[in-house]
Formats: sequence, structure tokens, C-alpha cells
Amino acid sequence: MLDVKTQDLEVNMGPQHPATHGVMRVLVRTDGELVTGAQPHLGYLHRAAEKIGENVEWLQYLPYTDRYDYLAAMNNNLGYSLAVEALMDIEIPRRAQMIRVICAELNRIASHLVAYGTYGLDIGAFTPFLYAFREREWILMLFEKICGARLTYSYIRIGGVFNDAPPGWLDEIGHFCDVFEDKWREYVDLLMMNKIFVERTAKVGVISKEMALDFGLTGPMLRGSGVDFDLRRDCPYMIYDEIWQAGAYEIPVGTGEQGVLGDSWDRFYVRVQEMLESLKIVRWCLANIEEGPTIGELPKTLKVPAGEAYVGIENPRGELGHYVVSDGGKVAVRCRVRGPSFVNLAVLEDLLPNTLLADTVAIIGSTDIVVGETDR
Amino acid sequence: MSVVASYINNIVSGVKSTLVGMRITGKYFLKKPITVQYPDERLPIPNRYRGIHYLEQEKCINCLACARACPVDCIEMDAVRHGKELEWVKFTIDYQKCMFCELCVYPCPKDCIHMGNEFAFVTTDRSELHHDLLSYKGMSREARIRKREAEEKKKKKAAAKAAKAAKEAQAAETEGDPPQPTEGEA
Amino acid sequence: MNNGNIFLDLLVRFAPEGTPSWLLDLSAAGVGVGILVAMVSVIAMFCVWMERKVAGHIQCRYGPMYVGGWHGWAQSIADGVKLLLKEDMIPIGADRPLFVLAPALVLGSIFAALAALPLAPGVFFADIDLGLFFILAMSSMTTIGVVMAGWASASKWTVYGAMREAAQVVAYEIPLGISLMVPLIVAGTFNLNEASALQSGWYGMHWYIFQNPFVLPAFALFFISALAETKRAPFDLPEAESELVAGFMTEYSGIRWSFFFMEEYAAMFLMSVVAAVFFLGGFESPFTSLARDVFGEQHFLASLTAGLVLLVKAFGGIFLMMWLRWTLPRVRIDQVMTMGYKYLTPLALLCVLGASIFEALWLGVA
Amino acid sequence: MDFQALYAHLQAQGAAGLGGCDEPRAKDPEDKQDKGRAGDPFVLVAVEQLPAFLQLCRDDEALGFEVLIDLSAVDPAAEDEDLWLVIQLLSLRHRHRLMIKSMVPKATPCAPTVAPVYRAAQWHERECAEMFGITFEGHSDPRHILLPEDWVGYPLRKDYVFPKEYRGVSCE
Repeated sequence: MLDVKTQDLEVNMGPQHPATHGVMRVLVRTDGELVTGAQPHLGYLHRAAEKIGENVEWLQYLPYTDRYDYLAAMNNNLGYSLAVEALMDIEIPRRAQMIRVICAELNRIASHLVAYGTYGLDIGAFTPFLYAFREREWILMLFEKICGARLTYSYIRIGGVFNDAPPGWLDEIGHFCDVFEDKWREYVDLLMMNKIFVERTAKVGVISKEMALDFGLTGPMLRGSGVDFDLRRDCPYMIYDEIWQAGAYEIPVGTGEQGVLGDSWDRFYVRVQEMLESLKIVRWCLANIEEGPTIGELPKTLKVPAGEAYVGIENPRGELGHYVVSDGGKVAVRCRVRGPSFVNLAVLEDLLPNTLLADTVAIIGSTDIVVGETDR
Repeated sequence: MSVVASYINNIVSGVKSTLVGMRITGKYFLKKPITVQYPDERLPIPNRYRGIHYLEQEKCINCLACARACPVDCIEMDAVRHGKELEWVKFTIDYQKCMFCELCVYPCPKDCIHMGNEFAFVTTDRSELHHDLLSYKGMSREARIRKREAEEKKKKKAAAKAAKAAKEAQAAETEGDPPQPTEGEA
Repeated sequence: MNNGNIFLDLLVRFAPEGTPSWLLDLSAAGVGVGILVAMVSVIAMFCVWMERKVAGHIQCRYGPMYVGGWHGWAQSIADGVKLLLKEDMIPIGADRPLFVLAPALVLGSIFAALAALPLAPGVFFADIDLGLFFILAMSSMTTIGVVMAGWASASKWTVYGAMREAAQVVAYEIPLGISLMVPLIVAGTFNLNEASALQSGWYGMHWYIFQNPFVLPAFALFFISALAETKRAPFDLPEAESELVAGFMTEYSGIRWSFFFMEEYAAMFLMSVVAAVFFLGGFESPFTSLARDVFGEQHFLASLTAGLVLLVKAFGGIFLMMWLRWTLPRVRIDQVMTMGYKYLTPLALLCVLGASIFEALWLGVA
Repeated sequence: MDFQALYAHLQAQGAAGLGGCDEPRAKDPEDKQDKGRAGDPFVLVAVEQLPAFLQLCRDDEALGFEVLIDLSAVDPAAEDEDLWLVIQLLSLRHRHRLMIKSMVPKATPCAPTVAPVYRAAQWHERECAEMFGITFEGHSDPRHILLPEDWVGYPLRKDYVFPKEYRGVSCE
């Protein structure tokens, strides 16, 4: 028999490649269409956020938190604020907590909409992307009304939120919730249940439960592998526990409905379902919100007692952890950010080999990374 | 599921989901687009929009609170103080650095720096991004008048004081007391 | 008498006495090619504009709106001018002759294929008895150009694109050819003019898809195969912009790139016309038959109506292709192969079998 | 389990390298210098014993820490002699967290890799190594992750001096 052997081809996917969602490089080794090895290279967007955190005052760091996961800046603000508040002894007014939850959950919807749209783009469907952005635009407009920015909100601050909701804002959200549910149905019909989409994503990039835990995956990546764990319910922060007790939302978990448990489709469907659950949380908050102050009693200059605290919150992409160390001064000693994208991306090294080149794109898309966060 | 059944099922589900998708895209094809033609039409900008700053210079007291609050140190301000009145030298924001976080707005004790709704800030020259917020340099007319009035008042006061002191001195002299050291200043 | 080229006819009629016949032939060919190139370019440009508008409106936006005034009708012209003026770049490592030749080959073969298309009853560039055969052969030639382009660019992405194209076209030529055999069985001719004329009964509704129950499924199979042939989504794997950057044309820019672009739309038009002629009645429709009755068989208005009917049908097909493109995700290469070999080919063969049996019984009865 | 219970359990299990714990406390009103300590409690573990300790944390049924959430380091001050290696663990089953801290002397910044216990640690260790100059012994892929391979210095150390230029590009 003839022993025909072809040479492996090393292809650089990125730093400028449509499928890497930013400036990330995956060095892919291929044998024809078959990927035999992959190595992610990061750091193209490294902006030294942690070092900046050690050089600016507590409150001044807030705008920098917007910039690591720029698709979910509200959640980043929230994570950082909660971490600093864990060191301080302040009471957050209830209305502020409600507004925080509304903003965080709306931002989660917006973030998942981008994830949905860009995943469609990776798979080759362009139209769902623009439909998703249409609704995201609405959310961004709502944010624009409450805080004046569309992407880098710097809205949720240490001690509460910067502004109270403008008049009529909550009603607009109610309207959005009603419309969004119909649109959500369309997303599912148009892309999630499309035969080609299912064929492209089901049984592709299967992450078993053990693998997910070993790699420290969190968020939809973990739940897509069938692990029923959500920080909002299981390590509750703010008023999420109350909302859970009220039975307002559920935690979607991957079921392996279209293929194998833990495949790309499962991960994705978890995200899509989460949009609806977030909507329920927003609805609950709208029904229960009361008048009141939106910021706790803070000294004029922010003083953070010495100590260290780690607070992890459920970011759209997983656990966003802030580990802050203070020596009682005006500036943090250490401001560690545990970005979920960074951790979730590590799984690629093991996931990509022995898939097709087109699957590579599908798998990278299904991890739903934001490069601003992996590189910080 | 037997092979044949799954074969047929694949065809049916493929055709069906394609038709479902085409129904949705077809529906939107017939609807009116939601986008606006940007330079001709513009979306309304909310009140809280964080655009290019504007300064109520009359109110500003040059306290540097905004400059200190700025995470990127992009605000530079300088004014010479004449009593209560300010002679403005500069108040610049470097929009190459500014990240529109609004942190400069909150600490202002006089509520005089705001973020406006202007966002298109296109230049061909980087130095133009160094934006001066001052509407006038030096002192405003009102401030000058106030300053002059204050100075006149001061002069009058001083004159009155001097006159008073002189009177007192005179009185003291007539009383024959030794002169006091404060007299020399009058 | 029609000798296969109306331009030659016209020239013979108007040329001065004593012109040598080779000159007449040559000039007729030149005029024909000129008109063909112009026509195809206009159609391709219109298709590009149409694609952008269709995509826009499907995605809740307008698409081009400024250039030219009304709904940006001149956008394609402006783009064409821009592409002409762009720097012509050839990568250093590229195989220069092949790199230059590839777009020309792609565009040339698609033009050659388009030459066999009828414009109206009796109006055509070339009346070829094996017209369909010629079209299929010529449109397959584009693959060679694409593979050449992919190889000559000296880039890894382009090689991927080229290999995908080769594999895909080889797989889909088969169901494409077989599914076309179904209307051929009904029609009994390869000639596009004749095939169209054979559908004129039933007040212009005697289309092949109504003549035989197996032609309709064959039409669906043909349409899917044609999508793959023309590299249209969901089979746009050779380009696959999210995977292969831009596939085989990654390294092309300027006017050379626009040749590939034009080829895509010309191929769409070609396939739509073939579909219209062999499945959807060609020139025939109630309007055509009405026009024929009113103006008379040879009147130019009747011909015009027929030509317009074909054009409308062709653009209907193109619209369907666009609609599909903006609805569906892209399939993976192995799924493309599965679909071609496991689904389309056997189903097309079944259709041929069914159509043959039906035709035999029908003829037997009649 | 709350922190006290966790700590008691760790002690009962004789966890390798366990060297005490630290809990937040209020400011001592007597002592003017004392700032108190806010935030979360943590356990101190000898750095050489980290893999064995984490192994216990992962495999012990009552502890059940399936996930290593974070691994990073802290340089408390330029004059301090130790770096802190801080690990966050999370148990999905029992819904509790644990912060682990190890002192890594700046003189010999070495720590054993914990990637064999938790695969998640691999990338965190790479980041930690380039940012703080901690060598993780036995690490399978000791390349830089965020910084270029030829980056000089450890940026998150407090005594780090910002470079004037990098490869001819001015950084000022």
C-alpha cells in the first residue's frame, strides 16, 4: 500500500480574522480541513487594567471596569462595586438594588443578543445578527436614557447607582419586555431551530461535565454541560435570593436536546433561554420597585477599610470575580479581575483538535468570548 | 429511528425549518425598515447623554474638583484669583484621553460642568482634540464690573478706615498719648 | 432565414455589396460579444444593487440610498468606478500569470455560457442544438478559474477556498445534470429555444413542471444544486467569510476581484434562466400568449413581452436565491458532500426514473 | 459550610501545609495604628504543600471544591518580602467558597504548579508568572500569555519600572 502523507498546514486564525471576535489569534494546525492542533495566543488587547487599578482611586477605576467586558459593562460595574462594598460597611438602598438588577439583567440580554447574533454570523447567517442588534439597540437606548452612554456606562457605582431612573423609563422597559418576547420566538425559529444551524452546532465541541469543572468554566458554558449552577441562585448577591424565592426565574440548563449534552448547540440554547429568564427578573423588579434613594450614605471622599475581599457575580459569560486588596488608602493595593472569557477560552486547546476547520469557528463562537476581557 | 426514517426526517425538517426562516425574513422584507438615514434624520438624544462637555463659566470657582476626579487626568484648568473674581487662563479637556465617564460632573460643588449632547467631534488634526471649554478668556464684563465695584468699595472702605484712623490718631494726639504702631499702616 | 446569429443577419442585410464573408462573420461576432458583455455587465450590476437592497430590507434597513438619487440606483456604477481606480495588487509570492489569468477565465467562461441563452423567441447570440450541454460545460469551467486563483494567490486561505470549490462543484455537477434530465425527458431537446417553445400550450401555462409530476421535485433539486454551483449561501463555502476570510479571492483586489463578483451574479442569472426555460415555461406565460394573439406571432412587441417574461422569471429565481442567502446559515463541507451525494443525487435519479415511467405510460395511453 | 466549619474540617482532616487562617475583624479602638481588617476570611497554606492541599479540597466529600475559580498573586508593597499567592475555590455542590493564601518569598519566587489538580490553573499560572515573576515548577506550558515573550520585568510588582520604550517604540 502506498503511504501517502501530506504535510500539516499551520494557519493563523487571527489576530485579524472575522471569527475570533476581536484581536485574538488561534494558531491552528490542520491536515486538510481537519484541525489537528490549536493554540490560542492572547494579549493583543492587553491594556493593563489590573495595573491601572493599583494607580487610580477607587471610584476612578469604575470607568475602566466598563472596558474589559465591553458588552456587559453594567455587570462589570456591578461586580467591582460589590467587591469594594464588601470591604466597606454601607447599606445599599433598595431602589438602588432594584435598578442595579434591572440594568444588569437588561445588559445580560443585550450581551446575549450580541452572542446570538455573532454566532449566527460565525455559522454564516447574517440576518439574525441584525435582528439581534435591532433589539440590542433598544436596550442601549434605554441605557442611554438612564446614564447617557451606550456602551461604557459607568453607571452602577460604589454605594448605589449614579442617577435615579428618569421619569417614564420603567414603563418603557415594561414595553420592551412585552415586545421582546415575540422577537425572542423569532430568534429561536430563525436560527436556533434551523436544520443547518443544528447540524453545524449539535455534537460539535462537546464539553463533558468533568471537563467543564476541571477547566473552571462558569456561566452558560458550565450550564450548557448540564451543571445546574448559577451564582445568582447559589451564591446570591444583592436581592437575587429574594427574586429566586419569589419564583421569578429559572436556571436554564443544557439537555442535549439536539445532539450530545454539552455541545455547542446546548451552550447556545442556554444563552438564548437566559434572555427570557432575565426578562422575567426585570419584570419582577418592575413590579416590586419602590420609590426611595438610589445611593447609600457615603463619605465625601471614599474610604475603603483595609482588608481583602473576593466577590464573584454572574456575568453573561460566567463568573466575573473581583479580588480587591486595600490597605486603607485612597488606592487599591491589588485589583484582580477574574474574567470569565479568559478561563472559558482555555478550553479551546483541548476542544479544537480533531474537528473540521468550520467547526473551529463554531466552537470559538460558542465560547462567546470578549477579547477585552481575556486580555484585560 | 431507522435509517430510512431519519433520512426522510432530515429532508422534512430541513425543508420545514428553511420555510419557517424564510417566512420570518420575508415578513421583515415587506415591513418598513427601522433604520434612519443618519445625516438627514437623527435619533433624539436623551437629556443625560454624555457628549462633549460644556462649562458654565460664570459659576465655576476653579476648585479643581473635576480635574481631581478625572481618572485619566485630561482636565486642565488655570485661573488667577482677584479677590472673589476669577481671571480665566484656561480650562481644557483633552479629548484624546477623555473617556466620557461623567466622573468629573458629580463632584462639582457648583454644578457647573456638564456633558452636552454633541458627539460628532471630527477633526483632521489631533491638537484640535484639545478642547478649550472657556467661552471667554480673562475676566467677564460682569466680573470686571463687580471687581471694579468691589475695589471701589474696598478703596472707600480703606479710605473710610484711614479717615477714621486719622481721626482717632488726631484725637489721640490731642489727648497727648504716645503714637500707636498701627498708625503707620493707615 | 435564421442561420443562428441575428447580428450576422443584420450585417448581411445592411453591409455594402462585396464585403468578404469572413469580415462579416468577424464583425458579427465582435458586435455580438460586445452586446453580450455589456448586457451581462448591466445585469450583474443590477443584481449587485438588488442584492444589497434585498438584504437591506430583509434586515430592516434600507441598503444603498444615496448614490444616484432614487434608492441608490447608481451604487453599483460608483462601486465599479471605485474598483477600477483601485490599485491593482498582486502578492509577491503569487504565481503572476495564473493570478492574472484566473479572473479572466472565470468571467470568460461565464460569458461563453451566457451566449447560448435566448433573449426572446428567435433572438439569441448563438443557437446551439446542445445548448444546455454547452451551458453546463462552460459554467463548470469557472471552477478551473477559481482553483487557479486559489492556488496562484499563494495564501493558505485561498487554497482552502479553491479546494472546497473543486470538491463542491464536482459533487453538485452530478445532481445538477441529473435533475435537468427530468425536463429534458419531457421536452426531448437540448435547445433552449425549442425547449421554451414546447411549453406554449394551455394559454402559455403548459410548463414542464405542470406536464409531469416529477418535474417539480426535480426543480427543487436543480435549484439547490444551482445554489451550490454558483457558490451561493448556504453553499458559499469557497468564500465562507467567517471561516476563510474571503476564500479563494482573499488576495484579489480592485477590478480583478470585481470579476469574481460579477461572475457570481452572472452565474446566478444563468442558472435562473436555465431554470426558467426548463422548468417554468421559458418565454411562455398567459401574457406571452395574449401578446402573440393580439400583435401576431412575429410582431416585435410579442417578442418583447416574451423576453420580459423570461427576465421576470429569471429575476424571480435570483430573488429566491437572495432570500435564501439572507435566511440560512452556511453548511459545513462534509455536510455539503453528504447533501450532494446522499440526498440530491439519489433523489434526482428517482425523479428521472419516475419521470421516465410516467412519460412512457402517458405516451402509451396517449 | 461557613468559613469556621470549613477551617475546622480542614484541621480535622490534617490538611497538608495548613498554616492558620485570617478573618475580618473590627478595628481595635485601643490601638491607633490598627486599621482592622474588612472583607473575606482566608486560610494560609504553605506554598510547597499547595498541590496536596488542593487535592484534598477537591477530593474530600465534605469540602467538595470542584472548581478553581481564580489563581493570582498580590504584591502587597515594594518593601514587603513576600508575594501572596491567592487561590479562590468554589464548591458547586455545597455552594461555598474558600480563599487560600500562600506566601511566596520574593527572594526565591517559586511555587509548585497546581495545574495537575485543577486544569483551570494552567492559564492563571502563566499570567501570574509573567506578571509577578513567580516560577511555577512543573508547569507544562511556561510561555507568556498576555505579554510578549521578550517583555522585561514583572509589571504587577510594586517595584516595577515602566519601560521607556519597547522595540524602538516610545512608551511615553
